Amino acid sequence: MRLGVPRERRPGEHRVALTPTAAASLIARDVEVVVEAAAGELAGHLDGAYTGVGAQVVSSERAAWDADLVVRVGPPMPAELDRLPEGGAILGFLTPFTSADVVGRLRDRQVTALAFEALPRVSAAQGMDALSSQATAAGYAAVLEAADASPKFFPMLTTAAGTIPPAKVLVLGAGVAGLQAIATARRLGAVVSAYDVRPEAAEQIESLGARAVRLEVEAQTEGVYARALEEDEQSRQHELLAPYVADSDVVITTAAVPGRSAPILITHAMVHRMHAGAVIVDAASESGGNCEVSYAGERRVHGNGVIISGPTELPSRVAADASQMYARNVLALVQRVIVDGELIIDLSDEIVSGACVTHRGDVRHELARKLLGLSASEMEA
Amino acid sequence: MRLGVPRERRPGEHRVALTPTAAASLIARDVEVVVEAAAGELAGHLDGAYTGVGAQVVSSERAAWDADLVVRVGPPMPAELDRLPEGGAILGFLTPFTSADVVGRLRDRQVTALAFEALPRVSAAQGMDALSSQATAAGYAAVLEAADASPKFFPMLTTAAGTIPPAKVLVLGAGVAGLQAIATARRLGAVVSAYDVRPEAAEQIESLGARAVRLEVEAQTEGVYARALEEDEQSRQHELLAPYVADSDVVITTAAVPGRSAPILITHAMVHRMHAGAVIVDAASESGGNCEVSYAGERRVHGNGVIISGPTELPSRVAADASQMYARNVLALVQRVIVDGELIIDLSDEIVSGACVTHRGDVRHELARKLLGLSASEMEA
Amino acid sequence: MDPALITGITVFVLATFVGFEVIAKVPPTLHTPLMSGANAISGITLIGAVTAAGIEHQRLAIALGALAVCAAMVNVVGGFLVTDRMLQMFRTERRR
Amino acid sequence: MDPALITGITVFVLATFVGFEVIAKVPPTLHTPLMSGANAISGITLIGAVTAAGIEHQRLAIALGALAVCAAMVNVVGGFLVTDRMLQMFRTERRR
Amino acid sequence: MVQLLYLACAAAFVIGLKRLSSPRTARSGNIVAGLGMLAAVVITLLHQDILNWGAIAVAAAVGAAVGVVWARQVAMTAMPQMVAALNGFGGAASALVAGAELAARDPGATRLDIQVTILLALAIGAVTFSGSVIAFGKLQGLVSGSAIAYRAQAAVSVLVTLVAVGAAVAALATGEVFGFWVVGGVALVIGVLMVLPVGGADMPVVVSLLNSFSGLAAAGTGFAIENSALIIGGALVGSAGFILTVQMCEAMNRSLMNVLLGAFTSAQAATATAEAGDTSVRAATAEDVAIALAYAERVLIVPGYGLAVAQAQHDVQKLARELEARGVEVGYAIHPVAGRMPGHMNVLLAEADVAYEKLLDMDDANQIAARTDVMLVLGANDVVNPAARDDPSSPIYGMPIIEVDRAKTVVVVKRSLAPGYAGIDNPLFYFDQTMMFFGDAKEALQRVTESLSLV
Amino acid sequence: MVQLLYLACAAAFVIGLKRLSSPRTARSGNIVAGLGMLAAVVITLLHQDILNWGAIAVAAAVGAAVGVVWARQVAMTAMPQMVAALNGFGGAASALVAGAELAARDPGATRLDIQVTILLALAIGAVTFSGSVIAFGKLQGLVSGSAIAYRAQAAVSVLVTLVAVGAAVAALATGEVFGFWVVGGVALVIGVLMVLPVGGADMPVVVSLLNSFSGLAAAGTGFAIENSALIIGGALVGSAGFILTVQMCEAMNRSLMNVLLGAFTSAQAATATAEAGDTSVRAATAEDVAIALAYAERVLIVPGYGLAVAQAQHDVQKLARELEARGVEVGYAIHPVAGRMPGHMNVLLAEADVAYEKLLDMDDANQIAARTDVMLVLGANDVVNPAARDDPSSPIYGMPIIEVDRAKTVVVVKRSLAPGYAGIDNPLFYFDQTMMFFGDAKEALQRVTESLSLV
Ligand SMILES: NC(=O)c1ccc[n+]([C@@H]2O[C@H](COP(=O)([O-])OP(=O)(O)OC[C@H]3O[C@@H](n4cnc5c(N)ncnc54)[C@H](OP(=O)(O)O)[C@@H]3O)[C@@H](O)[C@H]2O)c1
Ligand SMILES: NC(=O)c1ccc[n+]([C@@H]2O[C@H](COP(=O)([O-])OP(=O)(O)OC[C@H]3O[C@@H](n4cnc5c(N)ncnc54)[C@H](OP(=O)(O)O)[C@@H]3O)[C@@H](O)[C@H]2O)c1
Ligand SMILES: NC(=O)c1ccc[n+]([C@@H]2O[C@H](COP(=O)([O-])OP(=O)(O)OC[C@H]3O[C@@H](n4cnc5c(N)ncnc54)[C@H](O)[C@@H]3O)[C@@H](O)[C@H]2O)c1
Ligand SMILES: NC(=O)c1ccc[n+]([C@@H]2O[C@H](COP(=O)([O-])OP(=O)(O)OC[C@H]3O[C@@H](n4cnc5c(N)ncnc54)[C@H](O)[C@@H]3O)[C@@H](O)[C@H]2O)c1
Repeated sequence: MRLGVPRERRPGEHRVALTPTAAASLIARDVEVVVEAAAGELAGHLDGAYTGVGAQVVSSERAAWDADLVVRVGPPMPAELDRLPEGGAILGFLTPFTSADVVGRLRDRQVTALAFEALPRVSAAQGMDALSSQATAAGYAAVLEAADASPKFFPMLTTAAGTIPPAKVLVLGAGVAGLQAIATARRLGAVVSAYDVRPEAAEQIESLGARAVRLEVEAQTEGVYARALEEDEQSRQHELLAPYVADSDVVITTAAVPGRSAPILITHAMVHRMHAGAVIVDAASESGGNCEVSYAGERRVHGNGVIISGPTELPSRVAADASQMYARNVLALVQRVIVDGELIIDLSDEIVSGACVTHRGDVRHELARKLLGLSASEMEA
Repeated sequence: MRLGVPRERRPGEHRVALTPTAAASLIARDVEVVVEAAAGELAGHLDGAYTGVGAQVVSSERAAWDADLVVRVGPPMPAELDRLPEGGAILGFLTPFTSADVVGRLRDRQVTALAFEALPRVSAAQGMDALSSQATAAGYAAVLEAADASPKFFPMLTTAAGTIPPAKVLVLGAGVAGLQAIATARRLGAVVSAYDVRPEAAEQIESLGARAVRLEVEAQTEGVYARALEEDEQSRQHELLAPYVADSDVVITTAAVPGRSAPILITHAMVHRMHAGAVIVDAASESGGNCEVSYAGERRVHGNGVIISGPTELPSRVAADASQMYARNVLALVQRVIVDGELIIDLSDEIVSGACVTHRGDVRHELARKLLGLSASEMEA
Repeated sequence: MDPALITGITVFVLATFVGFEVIAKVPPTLHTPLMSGANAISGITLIGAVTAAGIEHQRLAIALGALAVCAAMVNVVGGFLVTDRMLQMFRTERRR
Repeated sequence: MDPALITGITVFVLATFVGFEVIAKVPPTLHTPLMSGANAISGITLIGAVTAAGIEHQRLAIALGALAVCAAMVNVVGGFLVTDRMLQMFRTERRR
Repeated sequence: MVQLLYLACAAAFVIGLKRLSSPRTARSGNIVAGLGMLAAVVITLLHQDILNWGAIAVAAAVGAAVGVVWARQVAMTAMPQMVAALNGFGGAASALVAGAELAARDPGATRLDIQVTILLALAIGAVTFSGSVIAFGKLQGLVSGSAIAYRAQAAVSVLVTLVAVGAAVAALATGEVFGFWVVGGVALVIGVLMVLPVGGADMPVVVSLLNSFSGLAAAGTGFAIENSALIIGGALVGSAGFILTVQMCEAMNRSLMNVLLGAFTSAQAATATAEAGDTSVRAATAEDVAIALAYAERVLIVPGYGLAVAQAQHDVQKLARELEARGVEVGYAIHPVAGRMPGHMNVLLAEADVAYEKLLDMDDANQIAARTDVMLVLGANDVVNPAARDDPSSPIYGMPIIEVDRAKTVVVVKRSLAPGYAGIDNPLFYFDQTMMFFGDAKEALQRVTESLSLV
Repeated sequence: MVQLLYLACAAAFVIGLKRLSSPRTARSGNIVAGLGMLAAVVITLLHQDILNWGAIAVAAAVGAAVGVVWARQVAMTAMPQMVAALNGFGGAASALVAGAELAARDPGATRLDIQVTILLALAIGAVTFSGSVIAFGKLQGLVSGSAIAYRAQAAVSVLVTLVAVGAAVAALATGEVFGFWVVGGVALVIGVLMVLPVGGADMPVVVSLLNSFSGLAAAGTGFAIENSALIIGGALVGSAGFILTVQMCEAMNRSLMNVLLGAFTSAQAATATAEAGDTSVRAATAEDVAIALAYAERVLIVPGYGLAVAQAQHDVQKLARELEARGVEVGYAIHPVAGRMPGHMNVLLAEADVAYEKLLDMDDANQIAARTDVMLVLGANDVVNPAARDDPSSPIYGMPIIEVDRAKTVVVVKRSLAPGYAGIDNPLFYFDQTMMFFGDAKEALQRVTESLSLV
């Protein structure tokens, strides 16, 4: 079996889907690993490291795509989709719930697409949960971005030149990334409070030593995820959040609802109530942003002196470790679909079946079907 | 008395020498405060804040310079020097030991120049010690720069996708900035070790919970500062430091010797022994750099994958708080030289006398005299 | 009042004080062994039994005394031995 | 041996045990007050003095006894009062 | 002279008891007390003008043989009932001695105070005996272990007690031997009535109380035969046993009254049971945990989400330091998904300044699990659930776990038997080597740390 | 019957002593013991057939008056010598009682054991008396306070003791009254010889030991007049006093032998003094500090560089939490330049999770300084140096400080009297309200926290 690791070409993407260590594990299981030249460079893995463990480093992009299974970090770009062998297989973040184009073309090419976004978040699959591992990196990097953007110290400092009070950091959305952001901001000495719609998040926030903001707006989870709010709920939420936002030196937002664009948590009006030098880091900007005033991929000073940053590719800021975790996730999932050196997609395996968005011309995931306008029932057949 | 606050024009300089709060204190003592428009904007102080406390905001640069005492953050640029009234007074970081040009012209214009660099570091002067307050900001910002540049997490993380070991951070030079860097890196969860030539620094490093690297190269202090090393000492130091540097994920350097260019602590060869993805933040790059491979004001990836950053204007990264502390220092010193609303330079005051580098056409500080090639004895006269 | 009785009461009161004071806060794991050990000590009635069985002439008294000796003996011997068994868990000498 | 002596010894030994056990670990600040209080108690010899001074006929004995009463009284009265003064520092009721 | 020798024996008892109350010295204390006893017996045999050597020898031999064999063979788990039974023998012996005194003399012609003490020894001995028999029966499962309640229980108890008092007064007034025997008989009934209403779990407290009684009975015989060794020994056991009883109640957070009234207060009892959870788990006290930890060679701490919720990071570090100061090797076993976010435990322990070197990965931890004396599971649940390893039908089957159950002892600290994130039951809690210590992790750790100084 | 009343008095002594050994109950303990004493005297007066009411009344009145006046007027600082003197009176009383017994009867015609006890009471009482007098003299400054050593000291002591023993044997053998008086006289000499070699700082230990002796003397008189209240009371004081003496030695890290041999081991003594530093500072123990803190309403902690060096941040937090649990209000006063870098104390305390709200700026701290009971200065020096405020010639004059000296009590924890960063001496250490607790901050804090549970 041949496994390809093409170089990621999306600007700002520094990660690599397979580290030399992970490659070595696969090679030991008789998988032929083909890595495009310079694929790992930005994550600190030079080509020599791959050849060192027995992988084949190829300079041709085509050769890396021409494999039984292609492992990726981000979704294939249009040009790359064409390089994917018909009937082949791909694994990575494939945006199956947001990019109809990608899903449609994967289906059309009869590709077996395993998307990390669709992986069931059950206990046994935690080793493959790339959403979690990359959200961890994103949460950490979001705080570094915020600290860098803020003209204030995060910790309190009592000095001969006066006492600097600690920065007040508010984290909105306390999923994996949000919790990591809370932890990191607390480490730096900030006074952290946080909010999430899921009621059980409050305890988790407090378990990190931060203050949980409890509003009356709550949404019981559907599975592990939050549901989207109704319109009236949302406006009530804005109203209740506004004073907390206005009082903060730094706001970091990480809220998301799978298969939807990110919910708006900070409105224009709320931004205007903030003070000059306050910072908003919208870590959800890639999926539309939690802030109405959001500049994806940029940091700008708003009219009233509020600094707004919408970093994309946050995990790439810790590319080495993010790649290492990602590669471990990839390895765990790949090892599950390789039997005796052959790629076997066992659809009776709850985990594999869940992650498998397209297979033999079928779109299998409900949210992906919704995206393409297909009926839900068809899948059952 | 009229006190002027011109806008800082040096690129990357975001600080302001006087905050509205500090201005208010002076105005209460009958000082007329003139602030150039937009002077405080980048530090989060809009013009309205100054007018609000009774300061005069002027749009003309000239008007801000035309004062009995001009307070500055950085040294005046050549063009600005001309705006300084003959026989006037200026206070700020004036590079008295490194820029012969500035000192010479200040003397020639009979300016009374009070330089924070020359302020005696005695207990009673700690409230005016801007070197300390700004070094504090620099140390903190240097770590943020390092964390941002590093492709690794600083803290240890045990996750389902493997265990990420903590980053190994080495801080070279444990003065005020270095100690703050140690504290900040430790806050972020890194494993920190540090080195300084001053033997008493080891205890101070350990008092922050970091490991002190003790080499046989030590230099007893002259006053509070380190002395420059002899050539043989320096090469021995490089030899002994090399393995520690090679083993680090992040090296932050802050070493300095007053009146000298920064000592070289990391040689070319040492950079080459570091691993891909390792980071060097040379916080001394403004005064020549502690690393032979240093790009002042830039972050670059070296040939072997080592990321080298030579940030300048580090305190400006926390411009709001750095300005607040700086303004407190300015206030403390200004209050010492104002008697009944008049500027009185009392040279019998050890602190004022020490800080006063030029006065009535005299160059008064020994190091500054050395810089201009004047004999030391003349000063005594 | 008989002086022997007064002496007895004095001794009884003092011994009670000692008993109260001698037991400091005891960790629960020791509750059972301590109870067992104390129980064995209460078998001191054995000497009363020996006296009763040994010096009386009356048959019933001797019989009751002998029975008492037997019962007390079970209490004493069994008590100390079983306490010792329970305490073997604390035997290991602590290294330092 | 005289039974009174035996009783005396028994009582003495038991009281000694009580004395040993009753003093747990004492904080140093209490050392002096405790010593002073114990010292006042040792003035119990006062009742010996009263007995000596009160029931004897012999002049010297009475004189010595009266002297003993006087000395013991100083010990007892002074002791308890001064102990109480020392202990006033612990008087404040703790709020909770 | 012989009295002074007895005094020395009594001193041995005091010293023995003192040493018995601390783990370090307990064993030697038992031996000291035993030697004191041996000496007392020898002194008695030598001093008294023994007439009936034969009877004594036979009786003593039989008793000793029974004692030795029984003590050797009894199972460790049957200790409580053995103590109860031994106690019954002690009570019986005192009652019998009193009986022998009665038989030997004409009560009517005896000093009143001797009469009284004989009566007391007889009555208390009898109560001890019958009470112990019932306690033994309950513990052994011969009598229904649960609290036995019946209508008019209170009335019956009061009545019987009145009868006993009446009989005693009559006996003393008349000096009739028969009256004494009646009192003894009624006392037997009282013993039964006293123990029947008490539930099985509270039985050790009752046994301890009866133990205190048997001391009093012995002291009573001491008064009767005017032997100060008996008085001292009996009084010692009486008071020490009482203090111990009170402490046992405190350890269960109950009052002695509450325990004795047992069945009357069944509502309370129900709460207590619920608090302690399912009866088949072993609920430990802070002191039990402290002893398990203090006498271990290696302890691994397994932190979980509950530790974070309780914000007990500083407390666990404090405990670990104290254990290390005692020479225990302490490590932290970090499960990859412990807590609610990746690296949750790292943040937590970093706040408490736990050195990175002390953190063990799951794999490393599992490697030394079998060589670990105590696994201290702090607010973790799913990550130590053996079902993930053993039960293919479990929803978390296949998740790697920290195999704490391979250690000699597992201590689990959590507030209840409630499940964790995965919402499933954890069989670990019911394992033989598992002690559950219920409570908020912060408070629990503080209490364990405090208890360390006692052990 | 009267014996039982005496027994009750003795019980009051036991309870009184027990309560005296814990700060919370000490005062009531003293009262209980006092009431027991009152009762014992009343019982004696009523029970004995008193002949010489007048003598007793006069003697008692004089004694009581002296006691009341003295106890009222003595300065708090003169307590130790007062206790020594009172103790001397107690010893004298016992010796006098023994003397009275001697005078009243013909020793030769008395039972030997009574003779022995009279002799013991006389001798021990005399030793107590003369020893206490010397101790009083030393403490009051009438006799040279330092250890008095002279050549052949050991030889003289041994000799005198032999003389005493010889005289005692002779007296008992002959039954001559005169022999008894000789023993008493020699005992007086022994008391003097025993106390002279002991240094002034160790005097409290000696007084405590003499106190134990006076208990034994009282017990001796009890044997002589066959009074069990005396025996019990005396024995109690004898043993409790001895335990106390041992504890006092432990608190000084000395052995009793070492203290008594005093001057012989002057080398050691010198070390001890050096350890405690300059004699004009008040060196406190962990327990002293614990009491000062536990009974305060408000405590401000002033951290300095030494706290960072000791890395004792977690320990200080632990102490603060325990104090808060006791209802003490605890805050942290942060000086702007404490430590060696700006914000040093912030980093340190953040590591220990001290809430930001508990940190007070220098100005705020100074505002409440006068209303603060205890300032706990931990490894800080320059930042609390009053010279910066008061002494214009000081190199740090003009530096703002935290004015800890305005609080009622200042506790300074550091390893020595060494100066800090500025290299200058700190007059604070010599102030009246300052207690120095010498030691590494981490260890010191741990010991104080442990001691808290005792107070
Ligand atoms: N790490 C991650 O990235 C991540 C993310 C999401 C989900 N998860 C899941 O979270 C779980 C983590 O396992 P875990 O063992 O750490 O936690 P867990 O299985 O959720 O168990 C935590 C236990 O702590 C106890 N607890 C709660 N508060 C407490 C307190 N104050 N004091 C004492 N005990 C307390 C609870 O029992 P009582 O109520 O009886 O006290 C509970 O059973 C796994 O199932 C994992 O899959 C992990
Ligand atoms: N904060 C800043 O930015 C900064 C920067 C540079 C200089 N300074 C100067 O540093 C000083 C700071 O004042 P400070 O009061 O914090 O410190 P300090 O005056 O230097 O005194 C610290 C004291 O801590 C004691 N100590 C050291 N190690 C200890 C340990 N392990 N346990 C207990 N005590 C220990 C030392 O006494 P022993 O040896 O007797 O134990 C020492 O006297 C000021 O003079 C300030 O001007 C401050
Ligand atoms: N099975 C496992 O063991 C496992 C592993 C990792 C994560 N999880 C769970 O997955 C869940 C989601 O984690 P995620 O980080 O991927 O979520 P996510 O990225 O989908 O969303 C981030 C957070 O935004 C919140 N959010 C959504 N709408 C919001 C709104 N309007 N206002 C405020 N907050 C809003 C969500 O509640 C969520 O906490 C969590 O419950 C987490 O515990 C489970
Ligand atoms: N008076 C006061 O209270 C006060 C206030 C602030 C700082 N200080 C003292 O001032 C001193 C210097 O502080 P700074 O930060 O301004 O110093 P700096 O900026 O001049 O130098 C930074 C550090 O570099 C070190 N260094 C120089 N050459 C080196 C070499 N070859 N190798 C390694 N390290 C080298 C120095 O020892 C110093 O610690 C410190 O001792 C500090 O404690 C005193």
